[in-house]
Parts: sequence; structure tokens; C-alpha cells
Amino acid sequence: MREITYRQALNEALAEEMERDPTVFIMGEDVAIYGGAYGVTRGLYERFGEERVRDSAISEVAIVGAGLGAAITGMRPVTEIMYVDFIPLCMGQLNNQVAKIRYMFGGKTKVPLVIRTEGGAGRSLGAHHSQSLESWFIHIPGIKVVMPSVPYDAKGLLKSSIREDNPILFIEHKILYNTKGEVPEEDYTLPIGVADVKREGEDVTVIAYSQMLLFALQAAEELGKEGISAEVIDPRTLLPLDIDTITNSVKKTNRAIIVEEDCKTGGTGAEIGMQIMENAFDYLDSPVVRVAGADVPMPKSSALEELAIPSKEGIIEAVRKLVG
Amino acid sequence: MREITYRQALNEALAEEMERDPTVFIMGEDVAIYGGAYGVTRGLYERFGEERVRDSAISEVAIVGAGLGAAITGMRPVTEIMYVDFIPLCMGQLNNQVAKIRYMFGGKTKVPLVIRTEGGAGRSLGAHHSQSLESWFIHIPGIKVVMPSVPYDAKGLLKSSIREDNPILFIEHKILYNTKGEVPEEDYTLPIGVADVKREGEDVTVIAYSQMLLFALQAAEELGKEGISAEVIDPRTLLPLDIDTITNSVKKTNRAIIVEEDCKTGGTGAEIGMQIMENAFDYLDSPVVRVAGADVPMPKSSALEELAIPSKEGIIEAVRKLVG
Amino acid sequence: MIEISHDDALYYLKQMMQIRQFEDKIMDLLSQNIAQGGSHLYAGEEAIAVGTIAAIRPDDYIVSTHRGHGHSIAKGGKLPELMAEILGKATGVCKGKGGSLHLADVSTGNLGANGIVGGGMGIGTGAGLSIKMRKTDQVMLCFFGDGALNLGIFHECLNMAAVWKLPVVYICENNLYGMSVSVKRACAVQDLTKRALAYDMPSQSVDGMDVLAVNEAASHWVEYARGGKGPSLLICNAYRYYGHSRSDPRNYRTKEEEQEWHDRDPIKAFSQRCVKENILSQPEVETLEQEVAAEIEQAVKFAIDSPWPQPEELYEDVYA
Amino acid sequence: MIEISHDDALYYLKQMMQIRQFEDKIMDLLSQNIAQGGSHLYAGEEAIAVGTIAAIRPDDYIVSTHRGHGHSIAKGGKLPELMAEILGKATGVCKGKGGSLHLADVSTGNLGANGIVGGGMGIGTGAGLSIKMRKTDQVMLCFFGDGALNLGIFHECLNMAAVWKLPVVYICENNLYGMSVSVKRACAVQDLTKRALAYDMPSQSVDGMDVLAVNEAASHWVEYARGGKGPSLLICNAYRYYGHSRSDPRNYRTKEEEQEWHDRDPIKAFSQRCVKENILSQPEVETLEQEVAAEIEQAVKFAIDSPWPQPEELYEDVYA
Ligand SMILES: Cc1ncc(C[n+]2csc(CCOP(=O)(O)OP(=O)(O)O)c2C)c(N)n1
Ligand SMILES: Cc1ncc(C[n+]2csc(CCOP(=O)(O)OP(=O)(O)O)c2C)c(N)n1
Ligand SMILES: [Mg+2]
Ligand SMILES: [Mg+2]
Repeated sequence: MREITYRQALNEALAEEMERDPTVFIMGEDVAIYGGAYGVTRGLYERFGEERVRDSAISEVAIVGAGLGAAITGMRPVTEIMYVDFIPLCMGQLNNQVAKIRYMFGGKTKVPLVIRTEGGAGRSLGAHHSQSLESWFIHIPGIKVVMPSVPYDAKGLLKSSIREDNPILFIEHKILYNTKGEVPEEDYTLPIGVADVKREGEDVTVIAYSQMLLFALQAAEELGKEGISAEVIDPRTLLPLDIDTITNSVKKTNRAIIVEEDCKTGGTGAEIGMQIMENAFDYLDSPVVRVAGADVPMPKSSALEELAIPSKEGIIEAVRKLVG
Repeated sequence: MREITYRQALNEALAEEMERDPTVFIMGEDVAIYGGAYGVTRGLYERFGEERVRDSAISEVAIVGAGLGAAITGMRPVTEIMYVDFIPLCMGQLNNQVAKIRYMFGGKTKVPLVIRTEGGAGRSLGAHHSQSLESWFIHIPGIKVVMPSVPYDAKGLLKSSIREDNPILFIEHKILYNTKGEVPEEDYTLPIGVADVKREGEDVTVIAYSQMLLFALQAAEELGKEGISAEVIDPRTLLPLDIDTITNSVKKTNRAIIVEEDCKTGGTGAEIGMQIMENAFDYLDSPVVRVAGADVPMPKSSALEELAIPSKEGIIEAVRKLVG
Repeated sequence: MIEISHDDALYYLKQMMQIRQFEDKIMDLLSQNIAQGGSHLYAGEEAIAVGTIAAIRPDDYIVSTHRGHGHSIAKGGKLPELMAEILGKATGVCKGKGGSLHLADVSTGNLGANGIVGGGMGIGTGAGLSIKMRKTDQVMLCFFGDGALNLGIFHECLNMAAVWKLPVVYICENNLYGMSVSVKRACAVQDLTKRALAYDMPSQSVDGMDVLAVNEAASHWVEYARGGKGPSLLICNAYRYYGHSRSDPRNYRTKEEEQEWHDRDPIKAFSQRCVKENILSQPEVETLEQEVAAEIEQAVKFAIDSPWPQPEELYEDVYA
Repeated sequence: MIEISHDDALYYLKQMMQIRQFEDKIMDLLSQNIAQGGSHLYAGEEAIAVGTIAAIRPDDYIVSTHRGHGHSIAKGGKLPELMAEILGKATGVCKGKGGSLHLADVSTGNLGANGIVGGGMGIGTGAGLSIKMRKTDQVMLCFFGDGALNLGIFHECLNMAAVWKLPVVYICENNLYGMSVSVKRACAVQDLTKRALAYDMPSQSVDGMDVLAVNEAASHWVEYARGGKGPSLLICNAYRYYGHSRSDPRNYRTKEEEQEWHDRDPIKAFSQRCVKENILSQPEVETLEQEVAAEIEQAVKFAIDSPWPQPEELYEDVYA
């Protein structure tokens, strides 16, 4: 199968859905002429015109708020917030309006709104351009949270997200944009809320998403050489979480490690770990382990940044300790 | 000892600290002439004047942002955000600026800023005035999160918070304002980051904070009559979390239940439960149990609201099931 | 001389009376603890909702505020369903999940009240964008209070609407206070139309106690929007009779000020004027008042007799 | 005829040269991968930082932007410490934790660059409040770009500062674009001073390529603030020479437009003028340029030779 980048996969998903459905449109900062800070919307402005690919002012609140208004009146907006670090600026709209409006209205409206954003560390950009805030978002009933790690998932899940009648927070990763993977030429979608076993194994279950999935797979590869067989699961969607796939694996391996890039305390790993305990306590040989980001704002210095998030080595070490 | 309300306790803390330190001042919506939506700042405007008790416009971003600017230039602002539901509007300032500025500046500034707010359900106010968002905040390194449940703690912790050189998010509860408890007349403070064993017991550790502590104590009382002895711990501060006190209790009781008013998924209970697993796995007879808020926006109808958050009965049932 | 037909006059008066009586009844129900939670009452400001919404079509949109009973009624909401919603009953327009602060009725084009000050301004702006992209000639009326004028969302939305020429009339209900803080102490300009200068947007200030003046101004800006000329900012000046909430001591304003505004009551003024100018007769007005009272009684009865939501409804409608 | 002393002229020119060369060097270091991460370069806008900050005292405050090298240097930051910070070294002014986007130096009254557009406006406003409450006669210069004009925080802060008459000069560095989006397409007014009308705040627009014009205007508003008259909005019009980031194709603007602005280069224009009017001599200018180059070389050497932060520093300075 042909290989394309994560960026291209996302770009194709957007183009195909815009082609398919005239109510789909894109709105955000620098999404049109510039093609997006990370180039995901490149070429769409030229192809679909300025009505459907809209450069907005730097107004995160209005972008999300207007996206919501458009979504409940017949359109399917795909909004872009350039960095997940800027989502805090529009948390009021996301949490209070976007997520709650359907419920508050007694179910009398649908909210087909996608908010695309990207997050994560790895480019030495410092505390305002490197965050991983997904654990906040899984605590917001009414939205779904999608975080693909490979091009195939990115495309299939973005297409599903655009077709969803619920608000989707779609979080990409800056380091993944240039990574490549197999993506079919034909139209396909992937179900939201279904995890994927990226590698099968027997000795330990490693749960990892977004950039961390790549690290986890590299770690599993090396561990395999030492005779430790790690099963690697990518939840792909954090809300809803496909806990069954995870639990089934843990029942087999009796050990679980969660690899998460976000700050450990109050992070996504806590929820996943807690759910594993609730669902598979009797199968656990030892406590679920979190390999997580440090509880600090992201330091600029690359010397510190690489220590602030999990590494392949850190994962290997944690697995060895758990299995050994 | 004299008994005063939680509201009065907070009011005294503010008055005493303003008396003690001329750099302490209050800023927020309706805090001056009105005395605060829940009456916590009543009388302070009359006593300290409009310079030090400042009514602001409805501008949550500016309130927190200006609080930060004042805090790093020689003042000790106590800002009020009327409901925790409005904190999402100023999450950008809280998360990106207030929490990170000291670290980003290489430690070259202190941030003596208190943000007082209140949260929680119980007054049939619907989805925009009933939230419990503390789990977001414990995921923000750089701030501390204080949530007192009784007047004594409220006063002692608010006074400590005002004397702290770190940003404090101080979350009160709308249902607690009229509750009474013993509070000494003399000046005292309580350490931030220290849990309190509110009731000793042998069979199960119940961890509960804010309004839920009251429910947990009521439940423990009834359970006592059935011969089930519950130890009830109030963390009081959620960040930093005094996990040692909790772990020590669990090592004794071998069972833990967390009672939390916030939505279960991604909630504070996940973090506490995970830390219990990490620190006392071998002592646990069964998985840590979460008695938590439903994963829904808060419905207005009182018929549904009371089902959406934990109740005394729910706690009793969970304990019985766990211990039995 | 006022220019209004008998039927229109009756219609305006009826709606204003409905709103007033609906709310007086809520006040009752709150004191009896039959209604729970807060409720921000619109009494004194009825001419704004009625005058502006009379200027639009049923297929046009509105988005409302925390003080939204008036807008919901004027936009054609059914009184029983609205009252049931306020009591949190299963028959409420939002199945009891929204309540007073979240009254919404998409079927009437009412995109909802909002518990967050300024919270609906994004929705209003986005509906404007949607209208423009769908190429209909609908219009959006976006309501908010004077207090919302100082929130970031106001600024971002008005700028966006102006740049993209969206068909939105932004309607500021200026009742002189945001809770206890006066416009004088909260807002850097006292002539609120000046806020529009920052967006090269046209603006007008109108007596919000005069339903005809409101309607005339609103009609102008609605046609302006419908004609593709873009957004506008309409400031309607009125007064909130009740305190912000029941516990409000109202010590931030004077009895004299309150009296002055009560003397200009929009319902009394309009009905007296209509009678004086022989558009309506006094008996007609009195009959109308009684008819409305009966309607409200029915709505209350419906609401009180309605069932509570079932426990399983707690988890319904979170997702589509 | 320009009125400026020899020493002042030398001082302005030196600072502008320092900024330009500092940044040219960063560009180098980025291409060599010695500097990592992004860096928003200030080249073309030097006259703004230098002209405005020359109007204040060392004990006054500034708060900067994501494009903050110029402000940091003009406010008296030490070049070696600044350069080390940009490389993420332990000797950096923020111990390597801030970097280009967060350059801050409280000891010089610089309350920090900011990775969030408009992110420092709250800090600036609050410092103004603090000055007022502490009853000093300090002043705050609050910098931001034209793009920040459309953010909610701008609105909330200017309103607050106007209501409370805070001693803040809000300085908008208008370089015609926020990343790729022109002021034309992002902002509902083209005369940016109109934004101040919404707060009854005085405002002025000035040629941001002319350090003396900038200084004159800034001095006026600084004295206005110091005298207790309140905030103002100063729009400084200039141009960003480089792309927004290194990968920026700059397809949103024309080569001709770029050339026009380059032709008005603030450093060249000012030095030529000074030479022409016999305030500085050509050799003086050339010597200065070389001196600055040597300083920058030293700063770079210091930065490159400096150690990386130690692993344990990761967890330091989160809390006091
Ligand atoms: C963002 C936000 N801040 C504060 C509040 C609390 N609050 C509710 S109504 C209100 C006053 C609003 O004033 P205004 O916009 O003038 O509307 P009015 O109540 O006068 O109709 C306040 C402060 C809120 N609901 N939302
Ligand atoms: C709140 C926020 N939104 C978006 C960005 C991404 N971003 C960084 S700089 C920039 C352009 C800012 O434009 P302007 O304020 O005019 O400053 P300039 O870069 O032109 O100096 C953008 C959109 C950001 N850092 N913060
Ligand atoms: Mg008002
Ligand atoms: Mg710019």
C-alpha cells in the first residue's frame, strides 16, 4: 500500500469530506492562505475557496463559539485551534457551551462540530507550545476526544469525526506530522471509541497513544529482543475509552503500564489505571504503572525537555522492572 | 468554643489578613457593595474601602490576569471568580500564565495570588452553576488547590493561602456556606497540603472533601450503628495531595472508597485511587471504589440533580458492598 | 399619534402581559418553594423582547441570556412547556434539564438562554455565519446585558461579525447594572453605542421601555442585516424591577431611581397610550389581562401536574 | 532638523543595532541547529522597542510579546544572558526554562515575553493596578501585536485600565499581519486607534520605523500615565522583515511590499539622518556597528560555552 505522512492523511480526510458534503467547512487562524501552522490544510483554500476555508482573526473564543452556532444551524464546521495550549482560552465555550448544549436543550439539537488542534512536546518550544491537556477533556461529558498516532488512524478517525453528530476534540501531535504510514487510496472511516492492539504480546500490556505510541512500539521491539513480550494498545479515542480491549489484554498479561506524555498528576493515566483496577483487579500481579510526563511546565531547554516526557528508555526500564 | 458559619469563617480570614498586611486586597465581581454573591466579603468594603475591596466589571480574564500582574509587583491579591463554572473563561490566564510564570522565569518571581471561587451542586441551578472542576486544576503544576469542608479548615486554610507565595485556587462550596462549626477566636493558620482524619475507623477508609465530606461523615455515623467502622479522611488540599495520610489509613483498613462530587471519568478520584494503588497495592483487599458524580452536565431538575451526585445512601451502599 | 394596527397593538400588549404575569407567578412559585434554584426575572424589560422579536420572522433566530423568559415567550414558546421547564418537569421544553437559565426551543428558532454571561454570543455569531454560508435571508438577534459588554467574547464576536458582515443584530439590554455593579463603575464608556466604533459597526440607542420605539429601531437593523449589509449594535435602555436574585438587598440603587422607572412601566405606558389614541379600548385591555391570567394559571397547573423526569433520563441526551 | 543629543543618538542607534545583530545571529544559530525551537524575530521593528523604552525609567515596567528580543534588550537585559536563554542554557536569564518565547528579567522591570498572543496584557494591567495601589509613580508599557487586537483579553484589560485609570501605555506593534492574516482581513477597523474609542481612551498612531517619532509619542503618553491621567493606546506601524517562522513562505504578502518597508529601514534611516545632520559621524556609526558585532560574538560565545541545565533543575522553581 502507498505510504503517506500523517499530515497528508489528515489533509486528504479534510478534502474528501469537504468534497462529499457541502456543509463541511474549515475555520481557524492561518488555515487558508498559509495552509495551517503545521500545513494540514494546505491546498484546501485554493481548492474550495475562501468561503469554505476561512482565515479568522486571533479570536479563539469566537472560533469555537461561532463553530458551535454554525453546527446547530445546519453546517458541519471543522475548526482549528493552532495549539492545544490555546484551548484554555476557549475552555468556556468548549466546556460550558459546546459540550453541554445538547443535554441542556433536552436532546433537541445535534452538535456536528470538530475542533482540530495539536499538542505535545519535542520541539523545544517551551511551556506555551508543548502541553498535553487531554485529561481535562476526558472530564467533559458531551464531547469525544480523539488522538490518533498513525496516518491510517488519523485519516479514518478524522473522516468519522466530521460525520459525527457530536462535538469532537481531535488532537494531533506536532512530532507526528512528518511520520509516514500505509493509507489506502479508497474511502474508509474508523469507528470512534475503539482501541487498536498495535502489537500483540504476552507479558505486559502497554497502553500508549499519540506520540507515546511510537515510543512504546520502539520499546516493545527492543524488549522483544530480550525475550519480553509486550502487548501495545493504542486507545485512539480517550473519550469514550475502549476499556474492554484494555481489560482483556490485562487479563492475559496480568500487568499494565500506561505511557502518557501529559503531566502525571491528574493525567489520563490515572483514569485508565483506575478503570483497569476496577475491571481487572484480580488479574493484576502488581499495581498499574504510569510512565508519565513530569509535573512541571514544559521547560524550553532541550536538555530538560527530553527529561520531562517519557522516553523509549524510560519505558523499557519500567517494563523490565515490572516484568522482572 | 464558639460556632460560626463557613461563610463567617471565610469572612474573618479575609478581614484578619487584610488588617495584618496592607498589600492584601480583594478584587472581583460584586465583592464590594454587594458583599459577594454568597456573602463572603460582606462588610469588607465598608471596613477597608473601595481601593482594597474592588468591584470589577464582568471580565474574568482581566480579573485573574490583573491579579497575576499585581501579585508579581508587590501586592497580595485575593481575587474572586463567582462560580467555578466561570473559571473555564479564564483558564488561559490560570493555566498558561499564573501557574507557569515562576517556572518560565527561572524562579525569579513569586506569585502570591489567591483565586477564591465556589462550586458544586445542590441548589438546582443547572449545568452552568453546579460544576466541580477540581480535577482539571490538580493537573496544573504551579498552583495549589484547596477545598475546605468545615469552617475551622476554611478559615485556617484561607489565611495560609493568603500568606503563601504560590498561586492558590481556593474552592468553596455553595451548600457549605451556611453550615456551622467551631472556630477559635484567636489567630491560627493551617498547613496547606495536610489531610485531616475527620473520623477514625478500622474497616474501610473513606476519602471525601468539600460537601462530600459531610455526606461521608453522615454515612459513617449510620454505618457505625451497623457495626461497620469507617475512617473518614478529608484531604483538604487536593494539590499537593497528602497521600501519606491516606495510604497509612488504607494499610490499616485494606479498603478505600473515594467520594467525589465531580463527574467520575477523569475526576479527582482517579488520581487518588491510582496513588493508593501505587502506594498500597499489597494492602488492598479489593479495588478502590469511586462513588462519584454522573458523567453528565448537571441537569436543572432537582429530581435528576440529586441522582447526579453522590448521596449518603449511595455511600452507605458502597461501603456495605465493599466491606460485606 | 402612534402608528399601529389594532391587532398589532393587541399582540404586543398580550405578549408583554404574558411575560409579566409569567414572571410574577414564578416569583410566587419560588417563595412557595415549588420552583427551585435561581431565576432572573425580566419584569420591566418586556418591551425589548417583544419589540425586537416582533421585527423578525418565525424562521429567524434568536439567542438569549440568563434573563431569558421574555425572549422565549416572544419567540413563540408555549407557556405550559416553558413553565414546566422552569419547574424542572419532564414535560418542559428541555425535558427539565435546562430550567430557567437554559430555556431553549430550537423549533421556534430560540437557540437558548445561557447561564454564562455573554455565553450565547458565539452561538449568535455562528448562526449568522451559517445563515450567510447557507445563503438564506434569515437574521439572528443576539441578546445580552450591559454587563456582557465588558467580556472578551463580546469583542471577539463583534469583530468577527463585522469582518465577515454577518446578519446579526446584537441587542444590548442595558438595565444600568450587571448584578450590583453599575455601568458607571464597570464600563469605560457611558454612551454604550461607542462600543461599536471599534468595529466600524453602526449602532443606535433606544428607549427600551417603549415597545414601538424598540420595534422601529429593531426593524431597521433587521432589514439592514437581511439586506446583506452586516451586523449592528442596538442598545435598549430599560430597568430590572426585581433584585438580581431573591436575596439581593438592592443597596446599590436608590428607591427613587426604582420609582422613576416604575413610573414609566412599558406595559402601563403602552396600554394607556393605545386606549388614549383609541387603538384599544379599556375593556379590551382588561379582558386581555384576564385572558392572560387564565393562560398563565393553566400553564402553572400543567407544570405542577406534570411528572418529574425519570431516573433513567439522567443519562439520556448527553450524546446524539 | 532633528533634536537629539549626540549621546542619545548613539544610545538609540546602539540598541537598534544590538537588536538587529542579535537576531541575525539567532537566525544563523537556528540554521545551524545550535538554537532549537521557534524564534519570532523582531528585525524591522527595532525603532518601536528602542523608542518607547527610552521614554521610561529603569524602575518602570514593561511586559512583552512572543516577539520579545527587542524589548528585552532595550529594557537593559544583558546580551550574554539573553543569548544563553535562547539556547536553553543554565546561564540564561531564565535558567534555560523560558527561551525566546518567555524571555523575562524581573530585575530590569521586564515582566516577560509570552508564548500566548495577548497573554501578557493581564500582567501589564495588573502591574498598573499595583503601581496605583502602592502609590508609586511608575509606569507600565504593555506591548502586543496587531493580531492581539482581536482577542478578548485586549478588550477586558483596556476596559479595566480605563475604568480604574491605570498608568499603563498599551503599545500595539502593528506590522500589518498576525502570522499570515492581514489586519485588513482580521480586524474590523483599519484605523487601529479607533479601538480606543470603545474605552474613551486617548490613542495615537505613529510611524514605527522612526525611532524619534516613536520616542516623542511614547514620552507623551508615559508622562500622561505618570501624571495620573490614565491609560492610552499607542499604535506603532512597522514591518516584520522575516517570515513568521522559518518555514513561512510569506505568500500572503508581496515582494514589493517587503521592499518598500526595507527601504525605510529604521536603523539605516536613523543613522543616515544623524550623519547628515552632523549628530554622528560616519566613522562613529561604523565603529559602533563593529563594537556591537563584537558584543554579540561574545554573547554567542558565552551562550555556546555555557552548560546545559542539570537534570535535577527540571523539578526546581515550580513552587516558591
Ligand atoms: C461569565 C459570567 N460571569 C459572572 C456571572 C454571574 N452573573 C450572572 S448575571 C450577572 C449580571 C449580568 O449583568 P448584565 O449582563 O447586565 O445582565 P442583567 O443581569 O443586568 O440582565 C452576573 C455577574 C455569570 N453568570 N457569567
Ligand atoms: C492565543 C494565541 N493564538 C494563536 C497563537 C499563534 N500565533 C503566534 S504569533 C501569532 C501572530 C500574532 O500576530 P501579532 O499579534 O500581530 O504579532 P506579530 O507576530 O505580528 O508580531 C499567532 C497567531 C498564539 N501564540 N496565541
Ligand atoms: Mg444589566
Ligand atoms: Mg502583527
